[in-house]
Amino acid sequence: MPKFEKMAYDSAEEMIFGTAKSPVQYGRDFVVGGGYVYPELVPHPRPGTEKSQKTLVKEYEKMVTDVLDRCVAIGIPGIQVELEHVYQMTKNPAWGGEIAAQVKRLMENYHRKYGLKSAIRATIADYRKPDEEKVWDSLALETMLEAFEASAAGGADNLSIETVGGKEITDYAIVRQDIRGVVFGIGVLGSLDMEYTWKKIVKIADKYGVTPGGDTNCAQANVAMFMAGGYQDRSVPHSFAALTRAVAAARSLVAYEQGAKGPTKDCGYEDVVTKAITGVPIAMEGKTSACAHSDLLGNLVMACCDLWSNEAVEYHDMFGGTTTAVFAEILGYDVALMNTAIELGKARDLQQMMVLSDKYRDHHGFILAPDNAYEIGKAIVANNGSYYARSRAAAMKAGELMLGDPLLRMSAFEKEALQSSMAQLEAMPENEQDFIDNCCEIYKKQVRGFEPKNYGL
Amino acid sequence: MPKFEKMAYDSAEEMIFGTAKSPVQYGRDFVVGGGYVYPELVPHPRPGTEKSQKTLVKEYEKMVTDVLDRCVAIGIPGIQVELEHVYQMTKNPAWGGEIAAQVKRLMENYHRKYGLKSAIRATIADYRKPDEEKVWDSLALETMLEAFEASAAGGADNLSIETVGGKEITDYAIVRQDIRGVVFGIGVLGSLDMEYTWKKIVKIADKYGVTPGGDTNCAQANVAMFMAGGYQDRSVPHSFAALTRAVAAARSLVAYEQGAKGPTKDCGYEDVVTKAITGVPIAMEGKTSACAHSDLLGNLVMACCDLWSNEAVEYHDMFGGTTTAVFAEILGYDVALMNTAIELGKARDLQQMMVLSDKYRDHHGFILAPDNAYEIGKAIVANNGSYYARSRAAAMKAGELMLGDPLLRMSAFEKEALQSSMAQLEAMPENEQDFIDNCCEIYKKQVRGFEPKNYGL
Amino acid sequence: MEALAISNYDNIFKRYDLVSEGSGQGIMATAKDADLQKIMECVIEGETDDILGLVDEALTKLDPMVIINDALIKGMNEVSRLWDEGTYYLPQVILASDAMLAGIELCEKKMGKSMEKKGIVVTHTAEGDIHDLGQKIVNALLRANGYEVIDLGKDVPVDTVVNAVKQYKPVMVTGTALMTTTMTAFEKISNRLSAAGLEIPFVCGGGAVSEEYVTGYKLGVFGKDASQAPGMAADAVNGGTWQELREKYNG
Amino acid sequence: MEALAISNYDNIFKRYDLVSEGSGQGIMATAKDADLQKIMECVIEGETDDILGLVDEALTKLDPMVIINDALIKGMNEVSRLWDEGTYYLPQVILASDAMLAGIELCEKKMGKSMEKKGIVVTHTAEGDIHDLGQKIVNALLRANGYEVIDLGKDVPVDTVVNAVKQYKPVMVTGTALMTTTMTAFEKISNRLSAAGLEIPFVCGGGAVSEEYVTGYKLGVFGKDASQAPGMAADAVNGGTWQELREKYNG
Ligand SMILES: [Zn+2]
Ligand SMILES: [Zn+2]
Ligand SMILES: [Zn+2]
Repeated sequence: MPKFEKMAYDSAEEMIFGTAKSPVQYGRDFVVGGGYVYPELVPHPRPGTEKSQKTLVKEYEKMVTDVLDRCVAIGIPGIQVELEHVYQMTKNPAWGGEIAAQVKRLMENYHRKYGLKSAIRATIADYRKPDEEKVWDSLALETMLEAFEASAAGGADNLSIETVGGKEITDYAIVRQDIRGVVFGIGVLGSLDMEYTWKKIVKIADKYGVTPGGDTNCAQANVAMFMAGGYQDRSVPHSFAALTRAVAAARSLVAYEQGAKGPTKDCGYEDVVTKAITGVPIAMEGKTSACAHSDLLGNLVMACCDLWSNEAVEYHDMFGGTTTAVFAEILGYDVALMNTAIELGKARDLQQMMVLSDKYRDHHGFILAPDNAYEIGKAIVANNGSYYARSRAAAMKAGELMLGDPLLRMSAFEKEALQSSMAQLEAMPENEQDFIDNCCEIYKKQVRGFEPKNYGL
Repeated sequence: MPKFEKMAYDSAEEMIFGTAKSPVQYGRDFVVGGGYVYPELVPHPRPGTEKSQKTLVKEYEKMVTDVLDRCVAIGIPGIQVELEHVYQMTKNPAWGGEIAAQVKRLMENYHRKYGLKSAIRATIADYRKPDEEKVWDSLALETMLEAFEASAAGGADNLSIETVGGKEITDYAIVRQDIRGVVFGIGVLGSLDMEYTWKKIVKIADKYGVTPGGDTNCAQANVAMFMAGGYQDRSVPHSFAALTRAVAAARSLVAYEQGAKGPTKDCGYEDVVTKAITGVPIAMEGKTSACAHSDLLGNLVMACCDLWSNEAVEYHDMFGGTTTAVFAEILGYDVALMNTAIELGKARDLQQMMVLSDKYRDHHGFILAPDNAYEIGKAIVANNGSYYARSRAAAMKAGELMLGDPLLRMSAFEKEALQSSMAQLEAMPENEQDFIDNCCEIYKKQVRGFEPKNYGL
Repeated sequence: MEALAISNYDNIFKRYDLVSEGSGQGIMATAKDADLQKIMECVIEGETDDILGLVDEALTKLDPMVIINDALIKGMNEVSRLWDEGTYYLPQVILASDAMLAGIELCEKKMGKSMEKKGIVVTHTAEGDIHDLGQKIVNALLRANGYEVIDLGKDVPVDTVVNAVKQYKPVMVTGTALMTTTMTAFEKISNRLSAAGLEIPFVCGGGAVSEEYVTGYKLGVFGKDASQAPGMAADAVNGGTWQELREKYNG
Repeated sequence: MEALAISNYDNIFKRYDLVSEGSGQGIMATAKDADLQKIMECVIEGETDDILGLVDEALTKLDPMVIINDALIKGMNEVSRLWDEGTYYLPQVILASDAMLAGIELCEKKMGKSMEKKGIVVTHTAEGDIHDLGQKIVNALLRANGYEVIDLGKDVPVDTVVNAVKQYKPVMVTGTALMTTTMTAFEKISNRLSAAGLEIPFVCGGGAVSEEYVTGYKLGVFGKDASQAPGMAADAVNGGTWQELREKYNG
């Protein structure tokens, strides 16, 4: 059941990068949301290094050493490293644990020698298959929880995940421009799954005295956004992807309702709404994560970030050093610019530049501009009767905002897609149970493997 | 002989990114320094593709297509692509010419179809060997001039180069912390060589109706800066590298005295001084060129740029697309932030953030902060009696500024290195001929292959 | 409020999506008679619900193969054209495919046999990867274009893929992977297939998979986009070797 | 003025160069007598001018090999230690090397023969690359550490390198390149040397050269920094194979 009833911030204008209502402290002198922004660097191992624990630990050791060396070379005051599990690190919990331990040893060295502030986020891979197994009672889930334990024991400061509940429905719905399926898959099933899994994650975090971080709708809203792609892509309408994002905001909230403290996951583009509602610090990624994917809101997403990330960069050589060092440097300077603005008392000016760079570039940036994101947050907390109600309200608010601002130009096709989705949203039942019954009937027929019982329905 | 007698700008406060006193227009609706900043993307071919004209043209075609596609995908209004010649493109002038022609064809397509503004810079490789051949009368120089012609004929809009005159002396001097050798190698020999070669380059540009761009002291001042490296490197003192940069500012000016119009070359960190004196638009590189090298002034160098570059990125795949597309995207967003600040009337605020991010991070950023760079420019024009006099004056002013600002903290070693160089600078003769005579005697003994006659001395 | 601070965004970003808008010609195809026209329109509009009744009705008057060829496939071809010209987005294609396949299923029931397929393609998502949306799109597009798809699903071991190729003798096999650390299975599959003399095009793509990697092993053809799959299958049916496909689609 | 706008830079950048400052112990070596001490100090201070007179003077009293070992090399060793501990920068090392080599030359003249070198190393900069500063530093550091350097210079064709290895029988050969499009010559050299059975370590580095590339061909050992050259040469003299050097310095 939803818990948040009001906004953490009194207005959108109050939200700014570097500061969160509820800062988080962990690691080696590392404070997130406490007044300054830090980079979060996400290294990705080269293909082939996943073949054994030894080769993979070695790969992480090299990647992270390069990152810490670059911090010390150019003066970055602190950094978080995300160990975003490749499948093998979660499947073999000891691998992830040993990698966390090794990275912690490295960070302690640099902290002792130079005073470099640092922290580790371990993001466990959710490799459950919702259309093939019981998502709440499977070997995969059991192993994932073991991986959380091993990582926490090893040295992770922050435990995060990208849960996939409801993905069997949204995979079907997104490529069919079916907003009902999106609300059901992300807003209802995704939320229910998060409620179940996050209770367990928070318990593990408490047991080890580490911080439960956050969850992102990577597997669903990001799929819609990446498929929407650039201006010339015609895989998914951009306006439809933006609605999907609004629904994701209602869903990702569940982690914080179950006890997660942030910082949120970098790839949760919906995190600005999360910050507005919960006050937890957020990690974001934008222009400097072009190494991982292209987006149409490269500057705008920085507007309220507390950690600034590259999403993921595979380890390779460039002229200027290895990719992990190169992207640590770029992130480091991005962050230095933000922190300089803070010290100058001009953070709002810089924020305005970031926002207006991309607010009207595309639908996604438009709804995630702090003012619009805040409005979506308000619609969510005002409709907290059910996961369904707030998901639907989020989407309707997003659509309303998009249709209401003439500066957001749309092609005829994009507008039609949006209006058609809005009509469907309006026609949906008020009552959650009615909606669920309706959806179960439809999608049990259309989506192979969908099993309502797996979500307690 | 030096020509510039006064500053193009009345004060440092007048200088800002996106606008130059003397904007340049060329290519497809492309204006540099006319009010907005554009990205300049520099692609580098993969090793192996240099084996034939066909493979290399194909490589450039792919690299540039990816760049133009990314511009159209995310809305970048215009872009310049630098064809920074690998040795083989200059050695075989037809190769460089055909690559320019092919890139022009691509750009014309995108301009016709989407209205994407664009331009081509061809930077010819200076592969003369000053310690082994006559730099003014060699097959290498002849071939280089042919390469300029072929590139201009092929479709380059801007002709640039990184001349190496005096390198035989500076290679010797930089690693011996010998400021006299630096003033002689860069300030005197480098300037004389530029005067000679730039007369010829400007003539070729005029013949083809293209723009003579600029020259950078890459082969000398950048060597010193890159060797100075990060905080932990101990190859060259950072304070000494900064003096080298000041001398380079006096030298690179010669291109514009001989008729070059800019935009200057991206890797000329001294270009901010050039802009202050000449008013030509400048290309700069900083944080987003971490793919090519690390520096300690990633944000500060943006302060007055008109083009914003990645220096060089080798063509490879990343998760987010090929490297050339990825870096076009990051540059594109950096530039969008600057242009948004311009439209908001807040360019000065953003500039201040950029500057204070790095002004006290290291010596190099300190002397290139607009206020200090402007002072160095003033020292240069006030001492325009000879190439020597203005080079020495530039170095002395830089040293004076560094020693005069207590916020620029220095290790004892760095300070000692600076003071020792300052003492040497002060002890140098007033008269250029005396200095030249003195240096010729010393370096003819110490530097194998140095031949004053090659520079008309 | 903020928005009013800027009067002109042209130098910040350019909406290239609006530059080329409206250049398509819209729906152009017409069927031979009113019944076929309505069915065709259902495909073009992606009306999965309505199409069943209309096909049922038409089957009382017309030969099933006529309905398939002159309404269902014709509609799908028009949809492909609309996608190519930029009028349609992928969802319209998927919905059309859903509608067409539903219609064909009815016709086949009437005929008492399946219509002949252009060829067989085996598809899979790499072991360790549970993200199979890319594969599902490939499946839908291949089926929409008349190919039989043997869908091995996600997280598929190397052995399963190799055995399926031996069993079904496809013209082509595809693999998708989201992560580079799972795509390494592709090279193993390639080696096993080559060793077994099964030298068919092995089209690999998805997420982090790169042309550089895929063209580094035998049989590998890099698939940049799911939309290429039907064209590649057509080339394979027409005898195109993996070398020829690689030459055409990569490099 | 701007500067005053910020009172605390700690959250913008951290001056890690000042964190570790002053942790070195400074000059510690002392020589056996006053003459040797003065010569040693010239090396440590990099006084190329003064050293000649002092060595001349000392040669009237002392055995040349004593001067070499107990003053010149001793001073150079101290300089290396000062560099390692972070007190000295590279220029101090180069100037010391200049001074030491000038002193040794005088001593050798007196002895009428060259002092024995630890081993021969062939160095070159790749064909097409005219930037040879990296190589010059390698040369200086190797000579400072007692190796004979065969300096092939810059823009050196593959043949020249292979022939020099055949002729001089070095313990190690080095190559530097600034551009990736010239470093491709390294692989050719490696192949030619291997084919000729000359399996010595081929240390490659500089500019854009990467470990990934260098460890992709036989003999290749990636040199991250010029300062590694003397250590690698020492290992090679002690019989270290290219595989052993690669194992030790790379990966
Ligand atoms: Zn993600
Ligand atoms: Zn991530
Ligand atoms: Zn350069």
